[in-house]
Amino acid sequence: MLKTAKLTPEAIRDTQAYQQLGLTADEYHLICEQVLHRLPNYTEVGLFSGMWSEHCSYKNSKPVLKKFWTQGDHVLAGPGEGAGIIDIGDGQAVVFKAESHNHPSAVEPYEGAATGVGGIIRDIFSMGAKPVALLDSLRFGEPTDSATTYLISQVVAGIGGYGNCIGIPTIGGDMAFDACYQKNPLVNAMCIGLLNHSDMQKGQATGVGNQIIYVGAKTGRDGINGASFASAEFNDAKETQRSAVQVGDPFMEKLLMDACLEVIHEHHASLVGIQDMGAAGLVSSSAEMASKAGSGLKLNLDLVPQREADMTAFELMLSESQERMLLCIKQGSAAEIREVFDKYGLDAVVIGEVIPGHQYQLVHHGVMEADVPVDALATQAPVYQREKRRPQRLDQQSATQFVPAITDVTATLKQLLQQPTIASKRSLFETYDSQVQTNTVVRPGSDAGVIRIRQTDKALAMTTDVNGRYLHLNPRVGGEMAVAEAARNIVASGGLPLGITDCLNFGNPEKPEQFYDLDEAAQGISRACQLFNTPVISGNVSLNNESNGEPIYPTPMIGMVGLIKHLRDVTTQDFKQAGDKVYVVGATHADFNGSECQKMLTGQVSGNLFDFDLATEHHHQKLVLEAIQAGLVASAHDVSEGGLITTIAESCFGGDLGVALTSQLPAVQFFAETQSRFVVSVEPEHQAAFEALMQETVTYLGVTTVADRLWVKTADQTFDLPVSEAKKLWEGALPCLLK
Amino acid sequence: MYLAKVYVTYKPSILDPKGEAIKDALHRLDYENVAAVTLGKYFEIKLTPGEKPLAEQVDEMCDRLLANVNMETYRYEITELEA
Amino acid sequence: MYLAKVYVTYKPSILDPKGEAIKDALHRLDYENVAAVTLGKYFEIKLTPGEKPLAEQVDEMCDRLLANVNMETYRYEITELEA
Amino acid sequence: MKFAIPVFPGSNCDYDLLNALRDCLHTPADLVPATTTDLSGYDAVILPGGFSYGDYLRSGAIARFAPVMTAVKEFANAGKPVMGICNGFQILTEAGLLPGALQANESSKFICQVSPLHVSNTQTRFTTAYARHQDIKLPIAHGEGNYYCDAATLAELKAHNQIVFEYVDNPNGSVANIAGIVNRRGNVLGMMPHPERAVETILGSVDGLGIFDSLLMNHVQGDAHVENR
Ligand SMILES: Nc1ncnc2c1ncn2[C@@H]1O[C@H](COP(=O)(O)OP(=O)(O)O)[C@@H](O)[C@H]1O
Ligand SMILES: [Mg+2]
Repeated sequence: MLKTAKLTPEAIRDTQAYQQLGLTADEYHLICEQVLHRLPNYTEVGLFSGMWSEHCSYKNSKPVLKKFWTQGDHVLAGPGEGAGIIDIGDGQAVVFKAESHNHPSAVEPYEGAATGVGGIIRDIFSMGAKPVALLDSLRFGEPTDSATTYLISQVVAGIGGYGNCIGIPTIGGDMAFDACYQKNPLVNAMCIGLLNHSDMQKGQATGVGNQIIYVGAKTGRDGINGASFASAEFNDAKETQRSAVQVGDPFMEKLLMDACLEVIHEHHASLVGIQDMGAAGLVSSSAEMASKAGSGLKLNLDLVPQREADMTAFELMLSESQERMLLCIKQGSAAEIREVFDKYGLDAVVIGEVIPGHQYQLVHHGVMEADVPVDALATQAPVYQREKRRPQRLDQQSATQFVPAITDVTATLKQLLQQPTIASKRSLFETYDSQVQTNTVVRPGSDAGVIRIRQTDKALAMTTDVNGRYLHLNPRVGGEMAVAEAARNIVASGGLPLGITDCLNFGNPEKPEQFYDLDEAAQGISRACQLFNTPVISGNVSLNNESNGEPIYPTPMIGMVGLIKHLRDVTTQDFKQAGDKVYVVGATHADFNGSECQKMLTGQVSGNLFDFDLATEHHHQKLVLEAIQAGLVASAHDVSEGGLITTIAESCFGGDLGVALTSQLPAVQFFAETQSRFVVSVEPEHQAAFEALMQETVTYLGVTTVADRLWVKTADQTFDLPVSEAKKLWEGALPCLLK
Repeated sequence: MYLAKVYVTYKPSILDPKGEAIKDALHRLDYENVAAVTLGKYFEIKLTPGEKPLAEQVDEMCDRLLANVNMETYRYEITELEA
Repeated sequence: MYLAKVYVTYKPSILDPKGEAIKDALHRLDYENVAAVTLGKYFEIKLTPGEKPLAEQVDEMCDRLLANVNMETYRYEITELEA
Repeated sequence: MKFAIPVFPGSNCDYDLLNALRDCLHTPADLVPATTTDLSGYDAVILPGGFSYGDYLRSGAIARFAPVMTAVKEFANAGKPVMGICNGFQILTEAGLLPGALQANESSKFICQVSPLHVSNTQTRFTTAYARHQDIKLPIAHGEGNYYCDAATLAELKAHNQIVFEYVDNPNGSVANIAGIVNRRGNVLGMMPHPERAVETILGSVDGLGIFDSLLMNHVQGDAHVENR
């Protein structure tokens, strides 16, 4: 890196050194001819390579993201800011966003996952919000080889290591296993914060003469040019990518978070803007702050706190050292602000100021190292309308539904409960502190995690969901289903879905087939969001999730937050007492393509995805929420992977209750994954009112019992086994695989 | 029986927050003369000769499991233990 | 400038779960000849001479901070670094 | 009765404890910074759980040297009640106010779950509100909660009835299932479980109230009658 730093502008042009940094020839020429009207020097090329990477500019995904539905009268800030904000009344708002750290986690699973959590937390408190909860959404290969089990244990340890230490409860998430993720795991983290409207912050640098303050950890050579690394695809041969490892320091971040929130709360008048340093570090935070405000900016890099000697301007600007923030403060208030950070033992250094005009200028060792239009960096990256072609895999599928032939459904159920994707994740999520801050009302293990909002009667429900198998079979409908499932989880917990964030984990957008998946999925997500009135308020794109040319399943993780209006509405999935009436909401069909059952029995996921109707889904959700709010529901659990029988079994496990149920359905259909369904239990005294409300959407199945027996008589066979045995299999499967 | 002593440390450019925290603590304890602290891992592995030469084997263990070569370096010494 | 290398390990009577886990992992990687693994901490401390003799100072640091003598033991070596 | 809650850099259960004392026990409590050297004016000190200084070396190893710990030692030596929860327990052992040490969990993983406990000594000023041999459930959340002491120390602990809480199904490998102990004099309690997380029905349990209630009751009645004999 040092050697190339000495390249002259002409040498960069002649040797095409810009390509190593991730700029194409076209992009380079655009910079020379239309932006600068001269040749850029090495530092400037670096700035553009970071800012024009997919990670910062969304150059490949912008046309897709435009399709998202982002409206809604309760949205206070949508995509574009550090995180989205939704009003929840009483002068309060909820702030949330998700971020992927897939590539770093593949290289260094503990630190990759940990710094992913650290990054998303900074996004939340930079908006002025207090982070109150974390969720994590993970995808791994089959946990059958030691490399994968090691990866899993390290990623989980990294997430816990950061969240536990900083003191934010991790209250939910999801985890699934498929071979396509073996070399390219997905590690997505979501953070939720609470905000008083009056504390709302913007990442902006306005007012000529106002000062730019750098706070937090010193800058080192870690993760240099990580943004373009994150945007690159994986290849066994490309060992050089491996320099981008960052180490998380949750202790530092805890101090940084507390100090920043103190400045926001108590020095409001002196603070102009605040932004985290994430991808493309110092350049991206500073250029975005200036560009958003229409300002110019000048930084003196000699003043940047440095961990290592002899760092070049290029390295200082593109380092992705963690636990750093950038503030813009009123002229003359530096001493006041520094005093706050001093108290926490943190560096807080004025490194520059807002200048007239619209140039972005960097001075290092007395030399002007860069002088470029700020908007060229921040907003004028080229946008690519990628070619879209329907993948062959979608046309070569069987149009009929796979129907399993099962002679002993009880045996099949036992096997199903031990599939890694179905089995209990308790042994993993129990390594997360889910209770710190003492607001957690529903811990991991039910449909959604729930935290109460102090001093009110309200609570927030939150979940992450997506089933990549469905999208593999039909990206658009699979996208709709991802939102639908998230909403179903919120509703089952007693919440009204408010909005979503997402991580769009896809393959290489330059391949038309993979771009098709991305574009279709986004349209499906958007349509569902519009219908459910859950705008997309933030998100993140992770492309090039491939290893050796093979993409992952299209996996747009949906993170959803819902509002529970009264604490009494909080509902969990566990049956509560013997004698309650058990119902299934929604009809069940022979829907098996893409199901866990199909994968388990055939070893693959194939065929046309089964039908799905968003309107039916929405109708069922509205009814279930109404029933919960009317106090008619003892437990509610959404039906998803593993079908009706899995949902029933899981509802038994929490309270160690049994069931005696009968159904007209053929037994195999208890494994079908038809959408829009819930399993609900109702106290006998509410039976009549419940049935009157739900009408023909529900089917009565039977009652809960004290017996240790899961007994379900169907049109042909009977499921019959001790609940304790089923629970043992379900709880034991993952610990056994990961031992 | 042989004893392999393995030392795993961060590569020089990698942030070592643990070392920093310990250095700060030492300064607060008035050891002002401490200029730098790094915290690494120290393994003692007892092993019997296998098919491959021991050094080769230990090297391999470090590469595969004990260190993450993306961020750490390692060194080791092997000595024979008296029976 | 001097370099103190400090090794902190569990006392023999103390169970070392991480060492055990690593041993198991090495066995799964087919290093069947590994008989025992312990995991300790390895500090590298750069320091300039202070008022007290360096060895005394390093000993004190270990006693007070770097090791918990209820469950750990330590040893160290001090060498002079070339300028 | 007024409580002091020392806050170390990186502490993260400080507010949980403050909220529990103020909102649920309705008793005055202050967060005091680690630089505090004067604890006069307080009737009890509780070191909160979570982390301190990142706990990158050993849990509690760095916090024990914070200036406030000198004051805590004096406070304890004067016979006034001092309690450490989780990280607070770790700090108390590192500081030598309680015997033994807290090692990494046997699983070498962090564990967050609800743990059934046995109140083995209801004669301390921290536990008189519990019934004799009462079984309670409290949340635990720690990576280094595996209590260790040598055989002689364990014999001492037993001989002087210093084991206050025992795990019913030992989650972390602690010697003699120890979840909490008092010092010989009975005025310093260290425990890994989090009573401050179990003071409201909405959070799942109120079994932690007994500890705070005991402290409040015994403060009113005078502590002498519960000094360990
Ligand atoms: N990675 C994870 N982190 C935290 N909690 C998790 C994780 N994976 C699963 N869980 C928890 O396990 C429970 C079951 O998860 P899941 O099967 O995904 O539920 P659902 O299908 O209803 O969305 C949920 O409470 C969820 O929050
Ligand atoms: Mg669910």
